Amino acid sequence: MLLQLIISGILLGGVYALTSMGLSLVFGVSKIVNFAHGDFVVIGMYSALSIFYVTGLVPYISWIIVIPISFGVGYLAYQLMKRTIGEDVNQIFITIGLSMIIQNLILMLYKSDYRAMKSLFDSSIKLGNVYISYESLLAFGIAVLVTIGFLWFLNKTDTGRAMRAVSQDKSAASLMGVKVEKISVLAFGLGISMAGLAGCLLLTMYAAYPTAGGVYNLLAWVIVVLGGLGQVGGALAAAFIIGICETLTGFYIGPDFRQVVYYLFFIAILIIKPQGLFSGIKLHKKVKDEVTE
Amino acid sequence: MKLLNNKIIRWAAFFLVLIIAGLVVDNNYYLDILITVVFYACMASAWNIVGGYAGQVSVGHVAFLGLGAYTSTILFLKLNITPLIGIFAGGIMAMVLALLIGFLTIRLRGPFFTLSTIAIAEILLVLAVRFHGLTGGSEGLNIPYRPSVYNFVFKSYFTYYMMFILLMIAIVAVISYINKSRTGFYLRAVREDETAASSLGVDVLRSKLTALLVSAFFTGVGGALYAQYLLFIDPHTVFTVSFSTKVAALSIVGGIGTVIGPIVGSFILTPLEIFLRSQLGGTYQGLYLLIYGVIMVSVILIIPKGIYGALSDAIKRRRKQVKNELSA
Amino acid sequence: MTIDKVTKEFGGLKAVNDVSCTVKEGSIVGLIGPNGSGKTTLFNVISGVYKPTAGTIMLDGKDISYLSAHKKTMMGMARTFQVVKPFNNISVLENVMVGSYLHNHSHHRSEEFAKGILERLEIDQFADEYPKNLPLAIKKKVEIARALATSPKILLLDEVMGGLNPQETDQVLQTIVKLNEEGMTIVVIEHKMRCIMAIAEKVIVLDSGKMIAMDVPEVVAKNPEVIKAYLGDEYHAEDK
Amino acid sequence: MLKINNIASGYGESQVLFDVSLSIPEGQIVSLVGSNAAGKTTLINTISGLNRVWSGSIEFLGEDITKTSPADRVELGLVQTPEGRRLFPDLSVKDNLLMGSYLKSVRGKREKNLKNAYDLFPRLYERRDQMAGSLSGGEQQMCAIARSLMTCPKLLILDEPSLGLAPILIMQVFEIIKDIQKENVTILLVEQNVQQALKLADKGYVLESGKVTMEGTGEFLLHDDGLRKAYLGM
Repeated sequence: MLLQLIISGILLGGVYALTSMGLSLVFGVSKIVNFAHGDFVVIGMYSALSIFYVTGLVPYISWIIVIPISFGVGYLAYQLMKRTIGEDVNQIFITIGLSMIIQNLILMLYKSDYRAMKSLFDSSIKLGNVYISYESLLAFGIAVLVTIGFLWFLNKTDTGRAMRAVSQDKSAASLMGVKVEKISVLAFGLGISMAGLAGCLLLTMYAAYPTAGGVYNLLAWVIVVLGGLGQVGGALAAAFIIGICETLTGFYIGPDFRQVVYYLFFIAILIIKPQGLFSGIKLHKKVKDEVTE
Repeated sequence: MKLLNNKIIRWAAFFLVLIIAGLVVDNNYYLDILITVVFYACMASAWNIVGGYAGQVSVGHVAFLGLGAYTSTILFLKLNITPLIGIFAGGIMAMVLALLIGFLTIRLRGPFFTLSTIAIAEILLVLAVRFHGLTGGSEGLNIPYRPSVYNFVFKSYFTYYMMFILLMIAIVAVISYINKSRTGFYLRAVREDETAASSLGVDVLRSKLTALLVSAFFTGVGGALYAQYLLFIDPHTVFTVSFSTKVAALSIVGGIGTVIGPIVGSFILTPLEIFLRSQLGGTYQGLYLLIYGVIMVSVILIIPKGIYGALSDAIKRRRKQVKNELSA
Repeated sequence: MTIDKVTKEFGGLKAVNDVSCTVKEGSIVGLIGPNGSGKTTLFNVISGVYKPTAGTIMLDGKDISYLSAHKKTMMGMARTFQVVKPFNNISVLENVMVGSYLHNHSHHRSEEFAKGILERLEIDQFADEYPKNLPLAIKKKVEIARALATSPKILLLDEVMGGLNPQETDQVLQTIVKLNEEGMTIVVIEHKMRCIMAIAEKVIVLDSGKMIAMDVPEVVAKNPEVIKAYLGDEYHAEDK
Repeated sequence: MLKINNIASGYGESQVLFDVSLSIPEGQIVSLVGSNAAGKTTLINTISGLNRVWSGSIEFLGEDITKTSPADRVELGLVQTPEGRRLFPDLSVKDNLLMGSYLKSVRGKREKNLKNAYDLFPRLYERRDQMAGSLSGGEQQMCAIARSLMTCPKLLILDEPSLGLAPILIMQVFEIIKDIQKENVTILLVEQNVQQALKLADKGYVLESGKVTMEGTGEFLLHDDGLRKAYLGM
């Protein structure tokens, strides 16, 4: 049973990794403290749901459509928020406001019911004692594929490299000819796209409901903090830890405690090792260029 | 001194008008609206002490509210201790929680403090559902309707109304006092620039902690009073994070970091909410919170200082202009 | 105040390297050095913004090396910042009152005290203004006033004359001299050599985190190592 | 090549530059010296567009660039190696260099430029996969200069390249600057190391309290007493 849980946890973690990488991008490159990240995940879920209702396309296919939708949503959200860049407190409030808007818009459109996709597959893969559902395997596969693609983009392309450069030093990047604003929007759009994709894939495992954003928001932050801000590798490892943590507590303690355990985990990390488990940037440090001469 | 007197008189007049309004109305439907408005004004003002003055944005304030409500209710139902005491016990329990949160997380930079407050509220929510032996689980707890002073249950809505007015007077008095005191100066300094503040002898952590404690106490007391008024509590009303965001929204819309701002916010938004809910509630679930969100986002983008902040700035500018014209 | 072998490292880089010096009570000491030589870092270590990596700082015979900034202020050390950090959304008077509350617990007394300081620095006419609306010279004075309001025994001034025009500079210079005459010990970081030469009893020169000279101004100005640090090597030699 | 006409500029409300004019002829090394806080960094940040011009104008290759964005100035061939090196610390040395050829117009020459950079600084080739933040001060300076060269600059502004370097490394850096000039790159050198900077320069400017107080050939300035005064207040 333990092995079963760990494997399910890893499969879940793959999808969570997408969410947190998106958040990391938004925070690191666009410098936006996004407290509505989970709601963008939920937008992804409901987009996939709507596509299914209208066209019958399942999430394994519709993610290709969900990504551009999410990118568009991200683009609009960025336009709204860009004026608050550099003001932490206003960013917190504006993203909380946005989260209220998204949650209640969904509530109005879809009511508060839990909506889940029916399983497409009636069997699952059996490996020894371990059962793996096709759903989670497929979702994991897509997540891994996109993650690899994203890492390739970040490391091997000029735009990806520029994103990393902007996250480290905006004005030095502009001295290289980088149009910082453009990169910033692009990173935000991509970050939200990844959240949307994650939502789309999550729909194959969990039901969607309007206020689920709160859970996914905290989840994404927990992973990012756990992994060390801006550390992609760390975030991946953290996502798997959280995924396993969730399946284990869900089974041994009770499903309602799934989140409590990683909230506790989160608070503990913030206190004990604020730079995250896998090093990185300190949580106390201000991201700010001081003008000195 | 003259100015201070002036201010006291102005506040006295304001509360008098509120009380008279309550007496005149004499209709439970409208009294309920008044009570709700005053209750939210209290909660927003209490939140403002830490969110506005100290610049520490908590979105988990509902934890204090819920803890206050549960403490007084459980004390009454299980041990038959009068809510008169329970209300203060609720406030004190909230302070204890604040102390714990403070010690653990107040060093954290803005967004991370905010996240940890959300996490704590969520944890309490789950715990409240889980320990149903004590809390009644998701079904919640009912306070029997047996009006008496000992039970702190009253027939007349006006009595409750007066309770909330008293709470508001207490909060306004404390905030006004803090505002003029050393702590108030220190809090504002901390909000503006922590490094500079500490170089002037301000103990940054202690100042923030003080703000959190005071704020938690009033929120806890408010929660306990609210439970007495509703005669019912359940985890999803008193531990839900959206309550905190609503309270924060009131302060922001009214004017963050001012005494009057949160009150202005509540007097504008709460009736609007009640109206919208009664008009559209059934058909468009969530519309009122949607409007809240839109108002909050627009205020931050258009008038970051909030309605009161923008107004008082305009008045100041006007006065200066007049003064300049006079001297010229 | 005595600084003994103070070192501050940032990720292996020694921003301040083994600096020792004594600041006599009632004196004015100048701290100079090229860009990036570690002056401000040294100030930050002394005033408690950073903790030293090694070494000790003594004030009045007490070890204050690891005290936090606000405790050092309580013990009589105040400072200003190179990039001014006024509290922008409260009035000038209230800015200064944050400082004066340290030793005056009642509102009335700290207000009086703060007003006195504003008058002394001749900025009392700005008492009700918000710093963000004021010119830099006034902001710098507000910052000095705020530090003075904590009734310090030793005052650390980080480039208070930077960005000021000659008249404003002279005003600030006079203020510093006056404060010193009243018995206050003052340490000044300054780029304008003219100012340092005019007021400092002793000058400490930092270069790449190391102290390369400490003496009276006239001697320091002729010190070949100092000239080298400022003008580049060989200058002195070739000049002859 | 670059002409600055009576510009004023500063940070926030504090004016740092007052009516500064200078011109940089093509192919020369021009040194800008002046004591701390004289406004040198402000001046070159204004030239590269990081800082807004309050009044006056900047012309580059005959074109008015007063309002051009920093990124577009790079595209025109006006490149700054900022003070304190400003590398991307968590990017590898190679990635830092590749950032230098971010612009589409120079991407074609990327391989060639990279090879040139490694030829000029063999040390960087050895360390190409290391994070830039882990390099020593001298290596970082080399990396910063190499990164700027990757942009195929026509005018290269070097801000305090000798800052924080050991004397032997300073000599090396100045040698490299000479080499760069031979490649037909015009150089504006901002230095505290007056002696070296003026020796190297075809032309020099002395900036004092935000104003140009002296200009002339490097040789002329080197032997002027006024310069000493500007520096040491004697």
